[in-house]
Amino acid sequence: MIYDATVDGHTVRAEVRAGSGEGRYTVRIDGRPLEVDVRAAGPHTMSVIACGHAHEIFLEALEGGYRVLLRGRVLDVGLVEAARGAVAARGTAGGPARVQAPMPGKLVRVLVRAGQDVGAGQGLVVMEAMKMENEIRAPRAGRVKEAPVQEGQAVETGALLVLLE
Amino acid sequence: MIYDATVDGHTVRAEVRAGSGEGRYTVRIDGRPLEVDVRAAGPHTMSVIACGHAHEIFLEALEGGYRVLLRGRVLDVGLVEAARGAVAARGTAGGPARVQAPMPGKLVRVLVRAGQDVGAGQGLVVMEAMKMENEIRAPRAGRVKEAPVQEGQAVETGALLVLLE
Amino acid sequence: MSSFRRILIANRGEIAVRIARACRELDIASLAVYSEADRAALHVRMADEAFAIGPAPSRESYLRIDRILEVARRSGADAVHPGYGFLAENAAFARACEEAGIAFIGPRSETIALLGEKTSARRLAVEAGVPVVPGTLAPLDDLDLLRGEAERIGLPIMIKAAAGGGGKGLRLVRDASFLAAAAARARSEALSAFGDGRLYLEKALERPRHIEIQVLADHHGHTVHVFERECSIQRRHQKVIEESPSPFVTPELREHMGALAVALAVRAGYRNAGTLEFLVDAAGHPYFLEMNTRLQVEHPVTEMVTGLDLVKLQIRVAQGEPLPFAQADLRQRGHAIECRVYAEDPGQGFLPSPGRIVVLRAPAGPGLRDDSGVYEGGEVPIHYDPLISKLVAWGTDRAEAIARMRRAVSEYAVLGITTTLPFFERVLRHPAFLAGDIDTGFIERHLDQLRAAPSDEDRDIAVVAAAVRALRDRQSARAQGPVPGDATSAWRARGWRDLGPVR
Amino acid sequence: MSSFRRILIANRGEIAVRIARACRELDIASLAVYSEADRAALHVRMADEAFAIGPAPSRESYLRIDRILEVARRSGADAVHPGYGFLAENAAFARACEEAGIAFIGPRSETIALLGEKTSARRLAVEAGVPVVPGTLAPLDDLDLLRGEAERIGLPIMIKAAAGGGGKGLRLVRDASFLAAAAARARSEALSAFGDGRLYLEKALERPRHIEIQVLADHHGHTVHVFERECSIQRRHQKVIEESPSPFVTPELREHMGALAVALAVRAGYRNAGTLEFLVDAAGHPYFLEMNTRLQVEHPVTEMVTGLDLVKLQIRVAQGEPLPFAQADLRQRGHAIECRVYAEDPGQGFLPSPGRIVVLRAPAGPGLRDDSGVYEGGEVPIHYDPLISKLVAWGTDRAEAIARMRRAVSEYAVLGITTTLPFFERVLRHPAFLAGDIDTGFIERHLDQLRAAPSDEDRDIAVVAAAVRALRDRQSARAQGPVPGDATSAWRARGWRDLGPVR
Repeated sequence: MIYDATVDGHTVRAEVRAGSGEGRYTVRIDGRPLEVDVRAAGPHTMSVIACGHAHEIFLEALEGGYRVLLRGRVLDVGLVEAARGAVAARGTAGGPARVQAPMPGKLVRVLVRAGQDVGAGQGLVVMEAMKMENEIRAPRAGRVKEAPVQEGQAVETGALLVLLE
Repeated sequence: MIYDATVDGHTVRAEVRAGSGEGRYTVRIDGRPLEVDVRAAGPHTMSVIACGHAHEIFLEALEGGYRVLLRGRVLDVGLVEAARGAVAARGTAGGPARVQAPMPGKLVRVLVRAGQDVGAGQGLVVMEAMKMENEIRAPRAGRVKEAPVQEGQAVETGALLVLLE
Repeated sequence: MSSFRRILIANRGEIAVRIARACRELDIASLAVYSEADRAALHVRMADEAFAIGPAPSRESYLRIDRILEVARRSGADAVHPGYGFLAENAAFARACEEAGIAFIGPRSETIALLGEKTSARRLAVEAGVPVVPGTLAPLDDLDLLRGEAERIGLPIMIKAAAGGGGKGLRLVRDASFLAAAAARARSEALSAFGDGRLYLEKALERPRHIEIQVLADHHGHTVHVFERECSIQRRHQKVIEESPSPFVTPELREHMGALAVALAVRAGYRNAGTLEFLVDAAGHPYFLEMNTRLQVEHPVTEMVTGLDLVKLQIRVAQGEPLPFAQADLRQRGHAIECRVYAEDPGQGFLPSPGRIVVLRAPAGPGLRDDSGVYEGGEVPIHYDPLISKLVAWGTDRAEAIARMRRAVSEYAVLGITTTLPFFERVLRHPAFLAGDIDTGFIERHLDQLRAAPSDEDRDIAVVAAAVRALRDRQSARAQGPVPGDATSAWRARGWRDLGPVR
Repeated sequence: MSSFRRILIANRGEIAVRIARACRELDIASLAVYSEADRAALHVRMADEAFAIGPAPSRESYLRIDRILEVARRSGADAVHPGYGFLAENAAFARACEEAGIAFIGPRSETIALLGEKTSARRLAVEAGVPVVPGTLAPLDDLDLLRGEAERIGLPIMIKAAAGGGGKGLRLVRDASFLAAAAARARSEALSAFGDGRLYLEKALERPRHIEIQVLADHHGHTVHVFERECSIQRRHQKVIEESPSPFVTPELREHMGALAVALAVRAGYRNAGTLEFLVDAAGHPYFLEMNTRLQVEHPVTEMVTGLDLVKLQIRVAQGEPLPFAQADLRQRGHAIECRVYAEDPGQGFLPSPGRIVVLRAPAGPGLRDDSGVYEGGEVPIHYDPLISKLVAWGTDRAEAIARMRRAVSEYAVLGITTTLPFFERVLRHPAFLAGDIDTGFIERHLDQLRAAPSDEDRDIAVVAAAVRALRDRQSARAQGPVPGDATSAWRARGWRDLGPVR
């Protein structure tokens, strides 16, 4: 299989093929071959030995990839089957910025309204979750296109709070 | 469902019925009703609250029942659906006694042969497993009917070592 | 002197588990209470008995004095341990226990009231000769008054909740134009957290250290201090790493602060365990901030350096036993560090990250202690504090404790929710932290360095692991016959938010 | 003085994990070796690097000096840590390391040879003025000679392997008619375990205590003892519970035994960590048994009462560093107890119980340490020692340590294999154990009481849990459509041996 793998903003081509012998694989990362010996140690755990180096890895399936835990370091790896075409461009660069609820909670204050100009870092809404009030701030400067939320409203993770243009 | 449940040599009739409300059950043990609130906390873990008393329970499925771990105490519970008839009589009382391999290992010595009389506790075979030699002894006095094993032979758990009559 | 047979634990999470463990070791029955969201929580599993007290929101369960007392009476509890948070510093709850003839494991209700109102605690300190941070000595309920006092004290200034604690209702103001907004936010948070929106002001010190002194007092007139805890590593005014001894505190300062703490506790007629929080400026001058009239979250660091079990001592003192030691018997041995493992995303300003824990593997081996309130497969509810565990490492010296904690963090695996563990991995390597050069602004100041990028090797191995796993999942999906949609549909577990929609 | 960068761990299981953790804390790369049965073992996951060394049987992997040294050379290891068991007391292995210029973390090969042959160790003790158990001072290879010596010494008698250790090749003989059979069995076991069938004899003392002294010696002429460990609770001549301090040892006896241990270590020119085992009779007279020239399984109890990290000290001493303390600096603090969690069935004479671990939940919280070598979902292979973990509890005194250990055992959940945990639950409640009235015959003497029947409430709750689970399994099986056979077929997991065929 060939995947386009995105991790920490870098996208590489990863070609994975089963080798001879239990748990043996060859993974080419942008052409560089890595011979690895992989053993599952439970539904979310694997032991990977690559060139003698031993890695204890925990994995969680995410939509479109995996979260990989490497001895205290967390890396999210997005995978797209290369056969299906190139990786979609990341949405945040130029276009509108969607500010979404990072967790479920209650909106205690909405600080902006449509049409208003905001600076980077300016507070947009205040959410209460887990007994704390958390201010959600603008990721960049821009004009509020939409703020389709109301004070007192309960929102789920990912709910659109403010659309900046 | 009605089960005949055998634990630590005692057999009781256990009738279990779902009650009203999530996790609520009524279990009658030989007619005595117990109202319990049961919540799974993983594939092998449950929390049982019975009359206010909280029990943290770990379970493992065995053939014909479950092993139940109750705060450091292990109880094996055999279950037979009562609809299928009475509990089978326990085999060890009067008839022949099957002495089986309690673990996989190698037989280093066979100490008895067919026809020989043995006393309770007398050594029958010596097995090597996990780097130790372990003597398997007679559960009761009797005559060796069969000893279908040879020195040097590797055996699996449950293999018949000696049949006493 | 009485001997408790049954203790009701009026709390949840890791601290309820901690108290249940102490009860089991003392052969005292532990009685848990739980909200509807917590029926399958670890603290319910670990207790001897458990009783439902209402719906998920704390106001309808863990903050319901009436319901908890009814359970205590009905179940025949001799005593109540309030833990921290919730009703732990609620004088009305302590009074209700006293009136019901059930021992409250903590100070008397009037002591809680006296010290819980932060401005009366400040006045008491002044009377006891304990220096306080310059600020207001009475609560303010009026914005104009507050503005006037702020001008008098001078910026930067801390706005604090008079009924406060735990970083709630607290705001730092550097610029006068933000004063009104910050005060409004603080009041709203304080009202929501404590049902009391009154505020007070303190001068914000430059790069202060937050150092606290643990005290213990019995009912026989003995009060001792059990040394200091350094709590300067904070985010959003809440502690995340604590240690003891403080790398900053000299034997002389330790003795001085200990004496101040004992003086204030004696003046307050304090009983049971309590903690005096101080800010210490760069010159080593301590200023009393407030007294927490309950067990602290970070009590394990003191336990690991002194060998004491503070929860058992709380119970024994509440039973009327005298403290089994004098000040001169107490010794610090080695060094302990605690990392608070929160269900929070440090990459998003420490926003809470509740959800189901898919993987949980705690570290083990020499010199470690993990006080957890969760389990693999369990849920971290949105309704409560996001602290899931306290990880503590002990070493013969600070360097060994840090090395051990690094090892521990590298072993600690949590997936399904986002935690502060990867953040600790980087704090524990930061040169300023290693040098002990820390103050309450540490995290904010070094935040960029604490978000270090992964190495090339880490990226490679992560890609290898993900690709091999994807191949295997695909193969096992095929082996099980046709799958609706495509192979990747099996991956769906929760939102993939960093990358956005990739297909 | 050199600084190791890479240490090869010539072992597996919990001790390999323990050593890897020490390496990680010292920032030294840990290099694991593994047999074919251990590719997915915990010690491989926890190491920085890992190398295959052969098939499952230890003779073809963990005992292969040539292969292990080849890996050490090829991977650039500076040093080898042998752990305990396998090659840890193999003088040829230590010599091969020395010759390859790779530091062996332990004493010199000639010291291992001198002390490893148990009769030469006994002669050395006699020379050093250390009392030994009456018996033979030379190995015996002839049954007639052995019979004659046994008559001279008098029954009861212990037959021991001259090359022995770990309870292997050891038999107690009370009746002369069993002497020949016991000697034959001991020789066969010794040959299989050590490749050396020579035996020696020791008078069996009446109700002796097994007490050992830990020593540490650097390369600069400093030798200290690190107090005693009480190891009297044994089954099949192998320790299962150890503690420190010993409830039997007075300060005078401690000092006396410590001085004897140091005298013998100095006479042997001992380097690194070692342990002198003594039998102590009811009158308090110690008799030297043997010296173990390596880390002991039970080293954590010493670590918990002294605060030392013995594995790190072993590494530091091997690097040429002087011991960082003198005898007078060492102190015991509180009390520690270790329970060895074995994959064994106490109900069947402690027979090994290998297999897949289905559930593993280790205890946590204050005062505990779990040094485990396994994980949930992992396999305990038939090929090696059945020790899966060492659980250690610390308390301010023996009573608190025992209470904590009881709490810990009640939290420890292992299913899939049978372990010694339920057995410990009962030992820890036995009045003789609580009173400290223990000797090496404790388990045998009290075995019936250590098999206490479950209470009525336990039986009820077990039936309730099993019945509800069966109902739920049945319902979820139905929900997933028709199942081949009947609903109970899903239960099959492994042999149900206690009940026999029930249907």
